[in-house]
Amino acid sequence: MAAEPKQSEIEQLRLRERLAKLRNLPLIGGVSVGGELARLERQIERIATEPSADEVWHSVELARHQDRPYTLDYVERIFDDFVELHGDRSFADDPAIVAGLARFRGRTIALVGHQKGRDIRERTHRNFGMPYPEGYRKAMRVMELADRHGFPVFTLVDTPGAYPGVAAEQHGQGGWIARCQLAMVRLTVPSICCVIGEGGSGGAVAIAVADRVLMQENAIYSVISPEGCAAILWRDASEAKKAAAAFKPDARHCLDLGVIDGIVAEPEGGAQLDFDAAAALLGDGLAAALDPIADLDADERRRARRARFRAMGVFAS
Amino acid sequence: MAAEPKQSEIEQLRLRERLAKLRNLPLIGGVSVGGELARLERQIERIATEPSADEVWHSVELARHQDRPYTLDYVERIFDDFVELHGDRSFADDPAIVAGLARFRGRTIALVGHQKGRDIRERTHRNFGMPYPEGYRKAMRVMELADRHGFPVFTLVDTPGAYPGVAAEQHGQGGWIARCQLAMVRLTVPSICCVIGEGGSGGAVAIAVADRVLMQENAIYSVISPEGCAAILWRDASEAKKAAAAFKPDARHCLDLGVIDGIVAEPEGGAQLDFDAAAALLGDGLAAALDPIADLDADERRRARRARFRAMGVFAS
Amino acid sequence: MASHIDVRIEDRREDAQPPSGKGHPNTCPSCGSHYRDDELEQNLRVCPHCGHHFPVRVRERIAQIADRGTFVEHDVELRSSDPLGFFDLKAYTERLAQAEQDTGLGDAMVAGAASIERRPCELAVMEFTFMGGSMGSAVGEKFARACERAAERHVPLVAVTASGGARMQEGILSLMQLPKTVSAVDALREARAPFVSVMTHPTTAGVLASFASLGDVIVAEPGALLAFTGPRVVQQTTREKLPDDFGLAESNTRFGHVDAIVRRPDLRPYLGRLLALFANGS
Amino acid sequence: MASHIDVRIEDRREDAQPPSGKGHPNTCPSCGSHYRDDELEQNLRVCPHCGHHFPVRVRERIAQIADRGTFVEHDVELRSSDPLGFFDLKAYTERLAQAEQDTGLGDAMVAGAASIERRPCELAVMEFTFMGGSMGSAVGEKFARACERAAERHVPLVAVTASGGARMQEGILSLMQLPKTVSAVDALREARAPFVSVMTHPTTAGVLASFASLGDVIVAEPGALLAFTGPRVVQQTTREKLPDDFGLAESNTRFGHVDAIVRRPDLRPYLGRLLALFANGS
Ligand SMILES: [Zn+2]
Ligand SMILES: [Zn+2]
Repeated sequence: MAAEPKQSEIEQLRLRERLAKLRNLPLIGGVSVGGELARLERQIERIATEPSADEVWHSVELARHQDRPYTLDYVERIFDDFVELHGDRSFADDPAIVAGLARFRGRTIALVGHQKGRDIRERTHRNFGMPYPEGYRKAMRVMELADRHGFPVFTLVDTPGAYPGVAAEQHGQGGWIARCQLAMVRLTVPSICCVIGEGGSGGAVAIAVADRVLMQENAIYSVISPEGCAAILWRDASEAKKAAAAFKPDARHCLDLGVIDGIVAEPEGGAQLDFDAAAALLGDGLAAALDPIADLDADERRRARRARFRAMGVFAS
Repeated sequence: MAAEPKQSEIEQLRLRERLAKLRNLPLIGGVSVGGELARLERQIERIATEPSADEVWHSVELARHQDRPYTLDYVERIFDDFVELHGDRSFADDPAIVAGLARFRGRTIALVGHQKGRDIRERTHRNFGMPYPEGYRKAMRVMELADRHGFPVFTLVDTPGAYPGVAAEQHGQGGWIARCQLAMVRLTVPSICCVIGEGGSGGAVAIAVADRVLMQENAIYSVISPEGCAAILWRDASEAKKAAAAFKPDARHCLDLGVIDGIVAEPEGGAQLDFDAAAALLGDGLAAALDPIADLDADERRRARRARFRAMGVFAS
Repeated sequence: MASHIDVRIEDRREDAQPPSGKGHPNTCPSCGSHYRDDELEQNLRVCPHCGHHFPVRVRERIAQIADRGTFVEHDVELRSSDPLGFFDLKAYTERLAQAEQDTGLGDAMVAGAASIERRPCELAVMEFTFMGGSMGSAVGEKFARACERAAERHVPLVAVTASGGARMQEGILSLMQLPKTVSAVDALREARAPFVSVMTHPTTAGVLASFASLGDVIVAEPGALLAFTGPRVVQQTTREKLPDDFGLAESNTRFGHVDAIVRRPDLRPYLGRLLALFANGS
Repeated sequence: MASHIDVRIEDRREDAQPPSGKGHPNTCPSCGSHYRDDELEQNLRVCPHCGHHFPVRVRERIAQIADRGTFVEHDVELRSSDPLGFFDLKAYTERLAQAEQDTGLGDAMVAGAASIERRPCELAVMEFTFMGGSMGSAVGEKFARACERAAERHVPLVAVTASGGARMQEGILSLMQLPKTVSAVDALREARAPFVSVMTHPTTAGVLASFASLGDVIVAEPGALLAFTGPRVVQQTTREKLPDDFGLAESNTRFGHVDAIVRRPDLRPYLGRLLALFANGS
């Protein structure tokens, strides 16, 4: 909490750090997608340049694209022997969050992720990926199971947010979002989160308190939807694009702000164009994030995780 | 698991052990009720004699007596500064279980107990002391709070049993009774339970997995109600008295079977005749049970508790 | 669905055989198809016509899920005593002897070491026809010892339950089998050994309210009644019309209490997959 | 009851003053009684006629619950930066400056050491009139430091919340104040320091979904709106008629989320009793 350097110095420092990070992210080197290095170099260039308002809005559109791969699309491509676990042991099984055990490159892991629906029927069933308190409880239960057995926890974030409904409120969703975060802070096993689509507010952060937090190139992570922000601050929901440009929910800006640790590249044009390639890149990204922390001392890792989130924010004093 | 001695030897051994226990129970010495030693000696004699079928049935009647003191009657007489805590953080506050923090002879403790109602309205409100899953969750929450802060846990058991209703089943009461027991097994703080009225089956044992388990002289503790047992085995609920004599839910027999660690004396004629005296005896009993284990190593005490319950049962092999 | 739930668990714990007038045990209560015993056995006692899951006796269950020839039973000689000298219309000792004669088992649980799809584990399987699968001191002790062997060998424990609840002929000691088996699971957890609970029809009362609900993973067979209180008592108490699937595995899954319903033919590969996952973790 | 819930939290975070046409701030919205400011202050801003709890500014709140003269403020100079260079209809820096000028506060939380009924503690109190009590980097940091001081001194932390949620002008960093404050509570718990959360009107969104819900004990003022999503948005989404007491402290208590509703005149003795209990434990 020493006095901070001037804003311009910070900017330069950050730019350098960020570029170093980008160059070092093994997934962006992307060997697993078959040596298309030239394309990936272009991608690095693209990501390395501060996005314009149009580019930010393009991310918003891609993050919500109806053909974008969802959690289970990645699960079937990245993991083996997925066994889905159901239910919060109290009240329901929330289909907006999927959870289970699986094998990832030879090691057993626990997976928790939001799940949107592909067609109208599944969308309704999955509540558009908006969890009820039951979903957070299921997530906590499976993470605690993983903790007991030493399985790393992967979480995939893709939700417009917590469900703004009467029963969700009555069943205490505020409290359960808080408790789910606390459960993640306390895990003794390693945890990796990747935002793969919409990282919408409390419903997203509930399962995003991990040792390493990644975002896919075209994912967004934000405290409110662009439309919601526009409605409140501009008093006009149609100003969403302006709002998005102002609060910068794209991966590049989240990396700059120290909120995430790395960006996972997507196939050119977006993950919706090539599920297999997107999954290969995501798999590499998860592995690259997990490997360096997998064998750390559990207490140290936990303390480092807590310190990571303790340090969030920019202020002067 | 060595070969067991013959039944007759066991009987004699048990009788001697039991008498020794009775003589040593400080509460039965009862200094706190003002030196009425002669009466208390008679009481010891009475307890020391194996109860007849009539006496067992008398206990059943007294345990369920409508004027018997309930948990909150004891709380106001035994504890200071009781702060009741409410709610399971999920779904409801179950009035059939009360929980809170209080001061007991200079030390802060957590209290969890079943609560029956005194008049028709309160009885309905308290559901006759029959918990829903919400009640076990509240109990677990307050016990975990106590665990975090090093407060000993007292539980007072007085329930006909878990509530046999549709919602209680749907909300998973079997699982919550199991998890509440597990939470008690895992506590790092000392725990004392006393059955103060009806110790009815799963609803009772859910909060009875303590380091020391006591029963009041006229309390009962049983796997099924006498009426239920009679209906099943005699196919006639009116044979309840016969059933009670056969399955022996009274304190004396529970002590003999090693299920409880001590009997807390009641005022002559039963606790319902003198709440203050009953509370004084119960307070002494709780203190006498807590003091020897309060300062043990937490891990050791936990292991001893687990071993205590691990050892329950009589079998041959 | 409701037609093939036995709503009378509560008053037939001691009856090993279905009451007369209820149809032949090899007649499907759901669709009425009738089978020879070897047909049923070959189909894992699942009705080929409608998928109804018939009850499975303990030895057959073990043969269904354990790798052939790997099961080694433990604690064969373990028996419940009669600590209360319990006598209702018959002496408890007499009932025990009768049950042993009828089933060829010492009590309502068989436990031992086995492997499932080449993964070593401990198995604890309950037998409903032994006094309604009720849990007394012998069942509790067998389960606790199975936990201890699993912890010691650091292998998973797989329990298959079928029980009407605690054995009331052992009085309060039968209730004490709840915290006893819960304590055993706690020790198992401390040793980081996995525990998979397979609930079959019916898993109720004291068994549901103790170890069966504490599996790291809980699976159920289709149509199994999984309830703390059986439908008859709930009905009598509340006077409500119960939902058609009251207490069934399907309803329990909807309410979040069960990880998955696994059909019997899928059970062995499912367990194999789970055990492989657990084996890789540490 | 519903009449005095402000259902418009969502769109007036930035408005410190009640909108015109909504009646004088000293007129009781529940019963219409009107009071002089000193009358209200003397009554702890509770309507003597009907018991309605008026909002309390942070300095007055501290005076109400802390022992006179014991409060020592920390982190007075701490200010939010403007990491995004956020500009909507106005620049964020301008809004911050305006709020500071209006309230005399550096941000929406005041924190420091105090004693309550002679029990030492740390106090963290939110100010709703500072940009709707929204939580940005300054609030998160102040809360985290208050946790750290409480842990270090091994005294309880008492938080009094009033918030419209995260401060969206700080974008994703405002969302990060949720895990930040949750992490701070985890450190507090590790140090075994108690945490009492007092929720006042309104405690919503990001504050409800983080530290406010993690108190060892959670109490609420009567009539306070405690909801993750405010009634207006829920109504728009579900198109249902909301229950009259939707999201109120009373409803939260019924649903098990709050330990007790404590009337303002009882708050100080209640906290004193709790703090004494916590002090005796270790
Ligand atoms: Zn059939
Ligand atoms: Zn008024």
